[in-house]
Amino acid sequence: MSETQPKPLTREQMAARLAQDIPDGWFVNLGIGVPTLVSNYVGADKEVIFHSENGLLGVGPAPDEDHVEPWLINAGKQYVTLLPGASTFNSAESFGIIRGGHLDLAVLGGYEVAENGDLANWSTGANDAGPAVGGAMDLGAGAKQVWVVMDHTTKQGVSKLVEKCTYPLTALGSVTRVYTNIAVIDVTKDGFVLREAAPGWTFEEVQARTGARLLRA
Amino acid sequence: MSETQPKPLTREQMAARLAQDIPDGWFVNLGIGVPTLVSNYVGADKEVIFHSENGLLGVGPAPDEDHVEPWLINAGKQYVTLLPGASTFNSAESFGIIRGGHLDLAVLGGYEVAENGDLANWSTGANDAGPAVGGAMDLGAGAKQVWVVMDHTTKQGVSKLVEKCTYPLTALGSVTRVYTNIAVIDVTKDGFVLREAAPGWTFEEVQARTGARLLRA
Amino acid sequence: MINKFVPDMETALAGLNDGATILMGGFGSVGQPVQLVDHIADMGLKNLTLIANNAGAAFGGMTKLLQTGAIGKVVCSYPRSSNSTVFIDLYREGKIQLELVPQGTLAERIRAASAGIPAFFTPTGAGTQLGAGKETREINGRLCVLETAIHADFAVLEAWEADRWGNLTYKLSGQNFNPIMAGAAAVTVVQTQHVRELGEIHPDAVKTPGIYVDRVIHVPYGDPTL
Amino acid sequence: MINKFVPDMETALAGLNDGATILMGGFGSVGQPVQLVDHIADMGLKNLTLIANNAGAAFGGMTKLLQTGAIGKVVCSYPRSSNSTVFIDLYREGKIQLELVPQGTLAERIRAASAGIPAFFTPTGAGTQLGAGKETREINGRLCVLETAIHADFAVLEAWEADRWGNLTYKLSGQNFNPIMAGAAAVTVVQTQHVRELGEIHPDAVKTPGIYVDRVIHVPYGDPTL
Repeated sequence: MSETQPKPLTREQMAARLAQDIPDGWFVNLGIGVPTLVSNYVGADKEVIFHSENGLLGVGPAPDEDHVEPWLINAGKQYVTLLPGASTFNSAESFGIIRGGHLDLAVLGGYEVAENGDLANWSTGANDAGPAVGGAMDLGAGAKQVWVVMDHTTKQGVSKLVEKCTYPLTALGSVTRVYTNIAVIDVTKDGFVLREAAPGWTFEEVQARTGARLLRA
Repeated sequence: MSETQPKPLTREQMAARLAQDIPDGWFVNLGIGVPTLVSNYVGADKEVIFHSENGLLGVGPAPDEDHVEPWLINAGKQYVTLLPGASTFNSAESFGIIRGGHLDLAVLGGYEVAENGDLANWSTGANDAGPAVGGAMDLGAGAKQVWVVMDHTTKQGVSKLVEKCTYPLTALGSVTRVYTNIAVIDVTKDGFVLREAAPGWTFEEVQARTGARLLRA
Repeated sequence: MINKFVPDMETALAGLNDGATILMGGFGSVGQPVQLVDHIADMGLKNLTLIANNAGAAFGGMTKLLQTGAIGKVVCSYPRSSNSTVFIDLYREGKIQLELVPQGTLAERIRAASAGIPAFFTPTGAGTQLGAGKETREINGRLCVLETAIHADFAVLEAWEADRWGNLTYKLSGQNFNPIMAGAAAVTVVQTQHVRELGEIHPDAVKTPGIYVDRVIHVPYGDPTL
Repeated sequence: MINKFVPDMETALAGLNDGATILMGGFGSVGQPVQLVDHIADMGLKNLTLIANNAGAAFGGMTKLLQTGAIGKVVCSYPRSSNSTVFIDLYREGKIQLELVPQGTLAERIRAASAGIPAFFTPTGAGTQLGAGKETREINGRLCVLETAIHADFAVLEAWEADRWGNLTYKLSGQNFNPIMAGAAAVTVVQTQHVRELGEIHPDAVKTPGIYVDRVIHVPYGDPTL
């Protein structure tokens, strides 16, 4: 990479960029990691309702230390608050909400996204890792929109946007958009379409780091 | 029938006889008609909890006119009360209770009961009658015990206990006991077993009015 | 900002067209969206499919709706009624189709639609006329039939309380089919007895989370009558 | 008279034997039957199958239970934990079997057991390793897998309130898997923070009707810790 290479976005910048695109009034589930940061960047002008798999709708910001409610955690097992209008329910109802297509959006992390929308984000396939899946497969299969937020490449420079996933799949053909540290990419029936490059990045630079054909919007 | 023929039981007597056999602590659903009368005869020494398909557990007696709660009806669309300890729930949960085998007992009316436990109680097969099934098939298939309370024969003297049902079936092999106006009959893997004849009735008299072989207990 | 309250019946039922399938809450007279049904009867629609537990009763505009000829088909468990022969008459005259479904299977098929379960096996109805023609399978020694989810275009429901996010509560036996129908239709419309501010309904008291609800109209008509 | 309260842990868990399958409520530390799990760890049992959302965490006697070697198999969606490596170590050493189930499929399979649904189709997991070997079918254009009900010998749960009929409430995120596990086991045992007189819990506030519950023990241990 040349010295003039523009900087990729930070985790916070990726989350903020994604948050811009969430419309007022959407019901959204945020996965663990960078997706969780998204809630910090939804503007006060929008009412976005966050769902947590363990049975909450209307999740608010983390409490300060003096106002922790010990009976209130999110799916990431962190203390949270509830906004006025929140509701609680059991795990079957919570996943009925997910599986039944009632969530407008699930924001998930990813190991790989394929140009047909396949998602791999739960297992690297290593046998001894102690696998865990949580709600990833349900969210991947159930939400109306699945947006993945992840680095564009691995630390080794290998693209995480691919023609075909090599890691075990989470869900088939469900990803509709990918927010990376260098681009926003739509997943269409024709494949990956560059919706927006990060500031300073060109189509060619993004294509060079993408493991599948990139179309212009 | 001879002049010395003993009287068959009344509807109230049938209901009272059945009520004697309900153990303390059972959860019970009562069908429409004679089954509904059963609740009047469960002794005060027993705590029997009544379920109603429309989403009630812990149904109490009918209210007097001055204490009607208009938002509280049973599956027969009659005003009811709730006992302390009652609960309400939606129709899917209510039938989860039924289908999941959580009711100790369903008491149903019957057109016919076969010696293998098949029940016919929802349709006489007439095409123009405007059929209706309600919760009968779910109750027939779901409760741990299904007791049928009905007259032993039709008004024309035809036995309602049969080798094989001729009316459309409600549920397969689910009836465990039949309370009629002349007998209490268990349905076993060997067929009908006379548990008890009504006062004054003999085994032979009951057998003569039963359309299948009757075994002695 | 989310505000699911609508000002009038026209807005509440906008988009309901000829040929639509409609889920209607209520068991007997309790929890039935009386005024919504009444308005549907006035819309002059044709060839509707009505999915509800009871279809024959004389209350809540149902008789009017049936008499207008708007309903081509009824899916229900118990169309009979002691106080109305309208449905039976139309059925006998061949003017209305009937799909009879065991009540628990009806509830579970509707709940399945809301919960994203396309099909399930149940022992209810296996070996009976109402299971005839359905795929069967013996599971754990019991004969079962395969039943499919019932989706609809509209669900019309009645709640006891609602807030602007669409969170709902119900009163006593007013719950019945209402919570499971919310979310089983493309558009879920609720008439509510009471309007609550956001936060007035405790999170643990919400029976239907607002995510299932599209439109709410305030209809404080009072107590149902048998 | 119905009185589901039991005086001690021995009575609460009587009949729990080697080889049993156990449903355990809770999500993370909240709503987990901490003291019941702790007592099970002391019972010296073998070859248990534990079905729970989380199995790897360090709280609530789970570590002790795993370390005793009582658990032969875990069925769960998320065995990993940031504060415990006990499960992972046992799994890597081949001392414990793992059946990994997507969380929503786990919840629905347990709910199906309680509701008498022996099997259902779901798109979750179709075409993935966790759907491998399962019957598949395309329904409405989507690939689905057939999933079966998960029944167990015992369910151990935590409630916020309970009365002598076994009616239960839960607090906030303490609900999670508890209500759906009640009724999915031959014996359902509940530890409750609070005891209520019959009628103190409003009928509309009951989350788990007592019909699903067999035994209740009062364990007012206070707030959970992360």
